[in-house]
Amino acid sequence: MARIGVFVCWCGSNIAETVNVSKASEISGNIPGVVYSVDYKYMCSDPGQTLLKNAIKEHNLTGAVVASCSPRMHEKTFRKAAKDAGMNPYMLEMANIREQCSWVHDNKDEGTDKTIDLIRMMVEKVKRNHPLEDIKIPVTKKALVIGGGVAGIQAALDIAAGGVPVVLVERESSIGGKMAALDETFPTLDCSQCILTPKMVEVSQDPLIEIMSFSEIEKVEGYVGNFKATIRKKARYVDTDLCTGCGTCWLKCPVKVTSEFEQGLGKRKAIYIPFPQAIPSRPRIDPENCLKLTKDRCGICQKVCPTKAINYDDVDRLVEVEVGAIVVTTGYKIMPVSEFPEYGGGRYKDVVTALQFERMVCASGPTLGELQRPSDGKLPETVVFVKCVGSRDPEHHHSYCSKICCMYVAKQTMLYRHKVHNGNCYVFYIDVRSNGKNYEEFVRRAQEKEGAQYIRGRVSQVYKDGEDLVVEGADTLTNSQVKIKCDLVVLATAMEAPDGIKELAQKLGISYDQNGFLTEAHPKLKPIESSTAGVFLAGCALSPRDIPDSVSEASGAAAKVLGLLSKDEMHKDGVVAFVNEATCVACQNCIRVCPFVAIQLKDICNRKGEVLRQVADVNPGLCVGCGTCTPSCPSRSIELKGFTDAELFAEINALAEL
Amino acid sequence: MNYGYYPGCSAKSTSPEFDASTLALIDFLDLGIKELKDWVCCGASSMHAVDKIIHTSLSAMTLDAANSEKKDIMVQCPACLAHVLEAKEVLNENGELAADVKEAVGKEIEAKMKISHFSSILHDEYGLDRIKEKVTKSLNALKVASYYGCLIVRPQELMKYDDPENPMKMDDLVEACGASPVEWPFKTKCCGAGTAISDTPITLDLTYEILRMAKQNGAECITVLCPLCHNNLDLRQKKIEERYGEKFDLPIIYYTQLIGLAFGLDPKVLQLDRLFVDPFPLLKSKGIL
Amino acid sequence: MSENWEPKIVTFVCNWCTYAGADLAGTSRFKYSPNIRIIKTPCSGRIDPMFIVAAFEKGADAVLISGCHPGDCHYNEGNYNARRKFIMMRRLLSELGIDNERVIFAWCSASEGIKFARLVNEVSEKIKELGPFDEYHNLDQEER
Amino acid sequence: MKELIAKAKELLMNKEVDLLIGYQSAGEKKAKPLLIKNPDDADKLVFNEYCLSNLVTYLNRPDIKALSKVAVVAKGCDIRAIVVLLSENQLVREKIFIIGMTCDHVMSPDGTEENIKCSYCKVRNPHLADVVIGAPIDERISKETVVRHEDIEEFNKKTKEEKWNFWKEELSQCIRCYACRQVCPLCYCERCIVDFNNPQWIDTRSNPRGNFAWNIVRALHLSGRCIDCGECERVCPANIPLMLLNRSLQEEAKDKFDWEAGFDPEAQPPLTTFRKEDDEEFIR
Repeated sequence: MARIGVFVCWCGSNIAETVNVSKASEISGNIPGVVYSVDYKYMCSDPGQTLLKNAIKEHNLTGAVVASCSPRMHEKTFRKAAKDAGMNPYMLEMANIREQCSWVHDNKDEGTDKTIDLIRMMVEKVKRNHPLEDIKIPVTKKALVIGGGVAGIQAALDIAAGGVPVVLVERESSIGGKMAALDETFPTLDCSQCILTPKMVEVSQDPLIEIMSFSEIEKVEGYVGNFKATIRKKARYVDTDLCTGCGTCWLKCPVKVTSEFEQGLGKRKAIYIPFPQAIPSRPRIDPENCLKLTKDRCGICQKVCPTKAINYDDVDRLVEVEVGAIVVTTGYKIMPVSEFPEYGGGRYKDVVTALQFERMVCASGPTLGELQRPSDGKLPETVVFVKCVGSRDPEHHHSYCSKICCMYVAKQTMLYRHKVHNGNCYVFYIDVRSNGKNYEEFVRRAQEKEGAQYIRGRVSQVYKDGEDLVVEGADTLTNSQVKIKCDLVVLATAMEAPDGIKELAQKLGISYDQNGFLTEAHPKLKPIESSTAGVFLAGCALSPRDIPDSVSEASGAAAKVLGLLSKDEMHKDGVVAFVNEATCVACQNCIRVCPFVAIQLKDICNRKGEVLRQVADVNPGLCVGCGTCTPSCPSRSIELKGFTDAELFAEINALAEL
Repeated sequence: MNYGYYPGCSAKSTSPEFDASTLALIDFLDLGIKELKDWVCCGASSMHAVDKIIHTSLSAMTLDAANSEKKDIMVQCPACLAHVLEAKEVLNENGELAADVKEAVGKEIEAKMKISHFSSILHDEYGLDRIKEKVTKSLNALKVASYYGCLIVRPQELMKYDDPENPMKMDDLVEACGASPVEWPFKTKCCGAGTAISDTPITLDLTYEILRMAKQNGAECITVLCPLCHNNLDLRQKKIEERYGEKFDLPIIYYTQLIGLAFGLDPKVLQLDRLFVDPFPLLKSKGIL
Repeated sequence: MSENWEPKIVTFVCNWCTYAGADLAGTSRFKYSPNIRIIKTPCSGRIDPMFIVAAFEKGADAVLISGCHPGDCHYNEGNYNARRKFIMMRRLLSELGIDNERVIFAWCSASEGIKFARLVNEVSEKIKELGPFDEYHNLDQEER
Repeated sequence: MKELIAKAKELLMNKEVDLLIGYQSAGEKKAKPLLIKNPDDADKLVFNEYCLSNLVTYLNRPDIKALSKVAVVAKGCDIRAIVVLLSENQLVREKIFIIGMTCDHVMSPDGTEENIKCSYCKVRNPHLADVVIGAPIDERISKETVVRHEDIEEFNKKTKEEKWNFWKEELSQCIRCYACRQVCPLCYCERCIVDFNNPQWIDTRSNPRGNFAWNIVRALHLSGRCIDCGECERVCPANIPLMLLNRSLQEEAKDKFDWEAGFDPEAQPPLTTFRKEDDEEFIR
């Protein structure tokens, strides 16, 4: 038999003014199943809570209804008090007689009647409530970071700093990402490699971080706290354990090919490290260009290798790692100039991307920092920068703003003018967006002190007139057409989601937007969480952003990971779905509607292991308790604990007695 | 192929050679395309700016002319093409303007017919391979700059002609006839036809640039598909040469004339003699004539 | 109909948006008609169309159902799933001759306290106009 | 018919199937189901315009599900039920052998005229079958045609009071025999919601209130799934026009979700998915 206590709160005069609390308490006492009822000035106060606790013990209550403020305010408070008194916390419900009664009604009789109804509804619900237990999920105290750019590096370092081991997976042969290719960074003009490479070294030396470079995610199974990731370690043809990174092999390799890291402006060998500060500083063989692997000739690298680290028979290997949380920091790619034939992209060598320009001015770049235009090596006397190329252009390319171009173009004008003091540099822009710390000042400096000439308008065409490139565009401030002869055109092409991101997202069960950028669980309040519990996001994988934003998000994601993995078991609310296996017919409706992929089919087998039939099976670790599954079930074989049909019907039924 | 030919007013006034060479190709290729009986002037270049209803009604009447012969419409002049396409869109969207137009024309007009430029018909429907087969007199690597003008590719949503930044249809056609198309950046630059009367120097500036760029990129002649472009480049070439002190001597030849030559048609029939910049010395020097 | 008859309106809301919106109406002291009773569910996706039938059976004169606006769902898509169920239920009720004005669907966010209060008042006024849902309630008396 | 019998014999003889479900004659202008295991019984098989019943219903029976392979004689309209059952994980495709019958029309249950459902049939030629028997038949309408039902249009001219009174009268006849549920090829739950008693959703007595609730839940559970076989209405001893509700919801599914059940086993059933741009004009 239910033994329920009802506790009516005055909330000072907040409730008592519009509700006759003593009458409400008295009448509630007559509801079948209620063995104790009382009204009290402040139920949430210490004495109020003590009153609740004592009543639970003295009257041996099986359930309780606190009629007071919104459960959003104090449900936790009262459930904790009930738990302290030895009652299952889920056996306590609140009737919201303040926000949804006394504060919105004037008439005391009506308020009192409604209060009694609300109490009656909750009493009927509590009668049908079941004690629930929190869900406990064991966690693997290890994290996986996917993507070894600056965001991934930061996330790995921060997680490791919290004492949790990290596997950092990078698909290129070195970590470092795009930032490693930059010359100097805005708004301070400090050298990118000077600030990034120490972090890369730190990662490589941290005993808690395992770098898996030249590796990709093959498969991810499991759920929050308990993921199992299969990682494909692509054939490198170099044993990274034996190799010391001495460099003899790539010095002797006779094959020269275009360097991806140098954005096509420089050369590398067929056995190579992408850049001198690469981490790990172990080369890989490019099997498409290696003479040994393509034509079974040469073999020089193997001959010269002092540690016998070259293995031409290397193959891809799959390794499995078990982790409790995943951080995705897969970054971006930039649109190639060939997407813009109207700007001569792909046709004229001297139309380059901003990333190519970085390499052209970088002291470690292919020209060792000597600015030469690609076609003939001439020093460009006039340079035109074009912003919003592919960005903010919904008719042709992307509607979004790539966010960082305004700043790096300002930076590049300065880098240019520092190299060519009398050079002319023009910038075509739509707006200048410089909303970061010291950003506006930086742009002003480029415009006012460093001689960049900003023209507000779009470029219509870039063409070659004799030896010159001609940029035609509009100056919308003077309402005129402009035509600029120049030597070099730099296109600030849009940032795009990188190749393979959709496949990765599908493996992880996370969503991506129409542009291929990963989607956050909530744009404001969960900006670095994915829709899948335990998978966090940071950096440009989400959308274009700059280095400080990427780094802070990475630290944020690391904090989330550390929070998640701080205990041996995760605890979550007991409000989860459960299946009546006796009546489930496995029609899959619940599986199809579940937004969290928390339900799967399960085989019911006999003793011999033969499959008799299938039923739906809820993974309580993934279930978030939304209950969308329940109405989808025709035989009502899946229900939500805490909001069962019986419980909700009891509330509806209570109305019949009104 | 079930087209009726909508020549437009230029073909009947300033550019009879365009008309004549078009008809010659239709005849030679046995396309069975005949001029629509009741086509109406599209009202270019002023009516669209003066009165939307009259402007749309004019083209709607041409659509009606096609309907009464149960034909799709083949157009040569890009302005005509733009305006009949626009009228078709207006009628199909069936908004307020469509109601006004129907009232002005005095009847319901179905706008379900296909509307295509002749170069698209040759390129996409007749096909380059079949054109190649018909070539009897190769254009012998004649360096041709295809100049499309501004109108045929813009606005892209309406015209749906070709890549608006770098159209290739005429290049492909003349290449099929043995010529060497010149890659150059001014294929769709404006020739300034709109200001030719009101502010001629602007037009001359623009046209000069086009001629200069074609020449710089090695063109021996320019081929066009718009009668107004043709006027500006051909008729005014001498004036431009005088004004800028630069000799071009670039024949401006309709693409239909060039293709006709490759098919071995009589230059008289193609009315090559009507061109202001004499093409014969060039054609002879290349062994085409 | 007795003179001081008040309609009974049963309201099913989701926890994250509309329940919070109703709370906001309270903290903002927006007054509304006292004849509604709110039943909280985690998400509008949990609201079964059969709740409507149950409420009518138990004497409700109208049912109000409210969840998060599209795109705002705490669970991302519960309200979208719910919307499809409601579309079907509405058509079915209308085929049966049940006045669709007695079944009201709304989106009401946690910030729309004023919308919630107005909604309740509008529905309450409307149902007062329509009178008690005797047709359904009287089905009880017609046992064979 | 010869072809059907020959195929049936072949299947049973070669033990390709354990059981074959088809039709046999039940007197003049009548046919009834025939379940055979012995090839010799195949001679009893018939197929004609009186073969009304949807034999797919039998495939849900636990004893039949337990067999390793079953052949079923099915018209295009019946196959639509198989498609729904496949998409809802109720059948294993490999365990059924579909003998698809081309079919111009069947007769109305009273045998006097062409069945109304055949006038807008889109699957005269079976769309999912292991073997098709019968000459191909010209489809009268294309798959793209949006079907409109005159009876529903007519019914919707009624005022809501008239509708209410209509259904009150009709549903008061319901004796809760559940023949509609029994015959429906898509009602396969092992425990029907009407038999659920905690809470009791639906009054199990045959009273107007319970009858309303039962018929509402039945129509809802079929919404987006009903394949329009009309069996429920055919077997109803009280002659309640149940298809009026089912067809209304079919139209709604077509209008709002562009959905017709029973054509594509891979498609997501409409009430287990959504589009962000779904209609919400009715939501305040």
